[in-house]
Amino acid sequence: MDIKQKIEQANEEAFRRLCAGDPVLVDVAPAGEVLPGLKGKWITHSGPPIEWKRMCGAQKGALIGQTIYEGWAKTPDEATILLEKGEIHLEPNHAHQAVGPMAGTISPSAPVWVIENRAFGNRAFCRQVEGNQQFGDYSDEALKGLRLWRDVWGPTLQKALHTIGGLELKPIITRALQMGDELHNRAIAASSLFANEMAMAMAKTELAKEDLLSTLGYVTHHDLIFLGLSMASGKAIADPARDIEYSTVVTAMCRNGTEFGLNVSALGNEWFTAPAPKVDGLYLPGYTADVAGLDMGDSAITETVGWGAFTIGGAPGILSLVGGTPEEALAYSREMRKITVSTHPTYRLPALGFAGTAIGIDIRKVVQTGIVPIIDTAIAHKDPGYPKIGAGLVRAPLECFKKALIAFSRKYDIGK
Amino acid sequence: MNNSPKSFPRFYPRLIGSTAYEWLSSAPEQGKVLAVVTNCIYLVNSDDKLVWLANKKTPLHTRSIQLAGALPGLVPNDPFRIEDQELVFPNGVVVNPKNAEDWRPADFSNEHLLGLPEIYRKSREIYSHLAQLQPPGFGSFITPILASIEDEGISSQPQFNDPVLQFAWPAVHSIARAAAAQDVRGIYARVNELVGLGSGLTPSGDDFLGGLFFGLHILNQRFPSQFQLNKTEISRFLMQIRSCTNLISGTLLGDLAGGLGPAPLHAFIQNLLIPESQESPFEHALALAFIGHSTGWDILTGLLSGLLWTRPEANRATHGRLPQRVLVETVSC
Amino acid sequence: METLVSKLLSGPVIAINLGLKSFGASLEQQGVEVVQVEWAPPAGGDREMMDLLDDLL
Amino acid sequence: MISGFVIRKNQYYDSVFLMNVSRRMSEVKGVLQTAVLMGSPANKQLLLDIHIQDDQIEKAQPNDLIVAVIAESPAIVENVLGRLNEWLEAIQENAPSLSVKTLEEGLSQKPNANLAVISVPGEYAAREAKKALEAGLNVFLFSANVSIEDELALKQFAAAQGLLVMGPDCGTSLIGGAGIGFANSVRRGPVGVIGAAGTGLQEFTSQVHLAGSGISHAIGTGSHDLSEKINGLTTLAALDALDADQQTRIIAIVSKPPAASTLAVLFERIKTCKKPVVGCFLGVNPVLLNGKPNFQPAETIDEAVRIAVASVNGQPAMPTVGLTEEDLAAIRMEKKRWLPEQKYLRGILAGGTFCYQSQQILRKAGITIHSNNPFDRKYLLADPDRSIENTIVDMGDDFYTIGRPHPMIDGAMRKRRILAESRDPQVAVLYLDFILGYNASMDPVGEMVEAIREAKRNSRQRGGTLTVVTSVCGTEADPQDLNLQMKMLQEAGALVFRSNALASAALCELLGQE
Repeated sequence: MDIKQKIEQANEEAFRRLCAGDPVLVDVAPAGEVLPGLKGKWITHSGPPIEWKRMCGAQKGALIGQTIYEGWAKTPDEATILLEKGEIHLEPNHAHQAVGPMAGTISPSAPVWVIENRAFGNRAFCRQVEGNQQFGDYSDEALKGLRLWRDVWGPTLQKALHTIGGLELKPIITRALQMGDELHNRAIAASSLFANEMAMAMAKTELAKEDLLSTLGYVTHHDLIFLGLSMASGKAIADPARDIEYSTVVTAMCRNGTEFGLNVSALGNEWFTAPAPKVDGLYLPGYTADVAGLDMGDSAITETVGWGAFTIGGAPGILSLVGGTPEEALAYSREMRKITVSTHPTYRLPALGFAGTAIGIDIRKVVQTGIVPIIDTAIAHKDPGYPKIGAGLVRAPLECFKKALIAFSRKYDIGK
Repeated sequence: MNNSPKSFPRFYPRLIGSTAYEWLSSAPEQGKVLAVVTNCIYLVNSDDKLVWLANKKTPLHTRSIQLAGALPGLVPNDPFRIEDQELVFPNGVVVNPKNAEDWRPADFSNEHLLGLPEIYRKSREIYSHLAQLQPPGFGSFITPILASIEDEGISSQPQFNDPVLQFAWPAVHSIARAAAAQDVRGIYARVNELVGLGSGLTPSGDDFLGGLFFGLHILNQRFPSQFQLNKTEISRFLMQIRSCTNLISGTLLGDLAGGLGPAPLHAFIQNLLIPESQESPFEHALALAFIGHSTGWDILTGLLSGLLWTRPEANRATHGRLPQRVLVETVSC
Repeated sequence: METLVSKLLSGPVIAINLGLKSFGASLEQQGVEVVQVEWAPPAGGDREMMDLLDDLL
Repeated sequence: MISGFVIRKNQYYDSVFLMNVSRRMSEVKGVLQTAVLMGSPANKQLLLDIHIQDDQIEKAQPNDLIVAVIAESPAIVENVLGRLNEWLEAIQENAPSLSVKTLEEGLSQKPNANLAVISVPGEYAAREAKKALEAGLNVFLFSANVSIEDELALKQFAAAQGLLVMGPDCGTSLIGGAGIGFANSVRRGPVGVIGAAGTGLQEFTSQVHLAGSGISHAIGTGSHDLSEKINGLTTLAALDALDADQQTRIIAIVSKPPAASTLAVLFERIKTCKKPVVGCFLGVNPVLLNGKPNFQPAETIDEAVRIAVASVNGQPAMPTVGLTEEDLAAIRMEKKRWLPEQKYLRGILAGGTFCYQSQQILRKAGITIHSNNPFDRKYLLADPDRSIENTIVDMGDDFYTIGRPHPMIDGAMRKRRILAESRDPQVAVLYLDFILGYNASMDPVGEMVEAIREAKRNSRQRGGTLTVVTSVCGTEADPQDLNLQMKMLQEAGALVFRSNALASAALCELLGQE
């Protein structure tokens, strides 16, 4: 068998594993109890590894907020000093089977969604999705949501989940994709389907009425609540595709606001990075592109498993958020088929004539065609202390894919 | 490229529909360009006979002359003449069919067919899938039609935002119920209300009726013993509606009623009627659905109404008399 | 013996056109089936990448 | 609630477009309802139902377009209907069609494809051609600047796979009636032809058509195929293919001089051909071509055509069709009007083969020709832009075409040269070729005719006359209108010939001593 055949076979296997993924929400539990390999004072963050000094404003802001939230510091200045001194251990989410939106910070007391991929038995975690602290806002107001999540919403959802013994997400995801979600910037259908399920679960659970009402209000009014679940599902689906010898399939894409990074199956946990790109998008009133930070967050895990901008053609509703026309959206979704191993047999889109979503990004095809994955995403401020300022579309930098291809050829002694 | 009028190229079509072929080979004739739309140029000769030049984005039809590439630059009212089977326009455009193949819908008259109850079941299944795609135009009627035919007692009075749909629904509803009751008079009672109704080049009403009569025509042709259709009544109806809609839409409607339509429609009906087709009828229905703005959907919905005729007797009895509305016998136009 | 050349000659020609659009257009004008490839240098013209891809894809 | 409407008599638009217009109208603030309908009775009833009523609407016909708006104020109605033209006339926005970017994708769209037509920049061309061959496609390789090593590798690979590589540097082929690259629209028929030069093939196929016969296939080989290094790999493959082809009854070869070793290989193969072979190897000493088994030599393309057509018709070749009495009379007239100092020919040609064939014919008549592509290195122009005595320039040469359009596509360069030559009082004859067909200029004569008139005027102002000889290569089925092209030349006072060989014969008459 020549190298090309070996690659094809390995990619088929990666594709099979990606498609077989069967995410089930099994728990909502404090990160300190479930994230593997961490102890003491730690915070994990989005994107490839990065030290405090090189972090972007929003990520710094989020870390400051997370430090105050944990009670390790009282003021932003105190928090900054701790972080600068390296007294808090910083690690990327991806190193601990976790993902987080935008700055993506997770700390020990923060509950995370716990997803189990029933097809392979692996677990993945994601923090709650909100619109303030994860964008770098560390004001007391911004931290309120984190505290409520820790003290009320998280524990309530946990109890309800235990009552029903977990929740299968594949049916929700399949339906939501047909209802116009792309599960990255638009998760409104999935969120309400999820809310339906959880409302019933909570009703079946013995709960203080106050907690029930508060959590019910949270779950039923949070259009993006499912993003945390789709991200954790994405991570749980993508991880089994790691470490397949000869496979050129991408197993993670993420950004920390400074760098864009990706992993490739055959190349294990090695990060291939390039400067994070600027997002092309629409801004909330009062903000412009001049104050925008660069691309940030682990949420590109959704594109890695074929959702997000890869299925934007089926989610025209998203366009009012990120700009563009329905025709362009369809064209994006079709274009992505040119760089993936194949299309998903189950996740199908009515708008594309029930064709499956493109899945299994192949770095060879990306470099060959120059077509890089498209990602739809939110935009954070370039400085710490602000909430979400906009949303838009961004392309992964080609450079990472080239670097990965070179590393691949070295590993297998190709060329020269 | 130089734009001087003397330098227009010749066009060599690849496929020519059988009707268009006859049109080209008939005695020397002349005519004019009737309309130029995105993927199609409609030509009409002195007898008001219609054919069109189309590119590959337009589905095949026995009236189409399919060019492999871009359409020539013609504008409405450009005259043409036919010389030695070549279409010659005064600005130098020449369409030369010398190497073209003749196209007509595939013949499946020798194929073994499903029984009517199976056809009914299969149609319902496909159409309930189709309805989930939130079809535009008369396609919005698929769900209420299916609901009102099978679920007894539900008096369907759905509301539509589009005034055209709101206006059309009572007639469509009544026609569908009449078809399901195998009541041919009931069908005719209200077709006049739909002729020429709706927006666009081929009004939705015409496409709906086209689909309806196409379905009836095919059923009559393939199940002559179980299904009688009075041909003269249909042709009388066609004569009557000629002046109630535009030439293009009226011609297409007439063709459909005679069992000729766009290629995906033929593929769809064929795969629907035969027991084990290689191809899924659903795929062909989708191909049909994407014709024009809502044209494909309108035809599909009309066809559904026609196919309701295959509903087994057992399900039919309870309907009894249909609500008769005032007959719109003739339309003043 | 039936070779790929003789199959071409017995026709019809079905072409993939890489490069000048007018070549594809003139074939279409003659009724030939053509796919127009909007060709751009692979890997953005990056020699090293092109060589790698030749081995890998 | 205010309503308004506009009626367009006898106007058809497609529905998708009308829906778009309707959507845009309804997006205007204050618009409550819109309708874009044909004036059928049912639609008029509908409008009545939504309270849009008017005599004009009642009179509207099913072929008329009615655009109606209901809005909150008269100003809005007026504004929306006022912008209708703009919307109706807007070029329809096409959904971005997803373009195919690689050969592989093209193949996935047409898995039954059998030919790749490649005209990408030379440095990438071999790579694409290799991929195409690996995928089982025959290749037409227009791209030039492919290294001879790459060419050899491609052709050897193709030979092993039973595939054909036409090119690199191949301008013309006709496969089963389909003209590829620069090709003329010719009748199908029994004559197969192989050629290393594009214009040579165009001339041959057009002449066969003109003679009433037709072409089975014309296979271009690219300009280096008969070099020593390539040794005729494509020519041999084409010979095999045409020999096996049912429709082909005679095979012609048109070429500039092959390498001596290659010519020997060719004759070896021709010997075993089941079909007769006629060859026109321009510039090869006829002695080398005589007496070869199964091979009839021809001195000119026209002669090769005559032999081929006669052979398939089962007749002996007709004697050379020369200039007619009429032609000769016209030539005498022209010569009479020259001033004593007018004695030279300037040929400004687009076709490389024509430049070569004219030189051959004129040399045989004892006339020396200078050229940028001369028969004999002795007569090489030091500066291609400066003519010497009798000169024929190949304006399709790299010198002129690197970074600029070929004169077959754009006449601008030739125009300037014609005018420059016309200012030389010693010039008596101007010779121009015009090549029609696919991908050539859509109006080659139209581009040049003003320059021809001005050149003649320049000469007249000096009291002489400039004789303009032209040859037109093409057929009446070409995308350009052949008859009109010839008529424009005649009206400009040019002598018009249907082949380069005939025009060259006229040049001999014009320049020869009485």
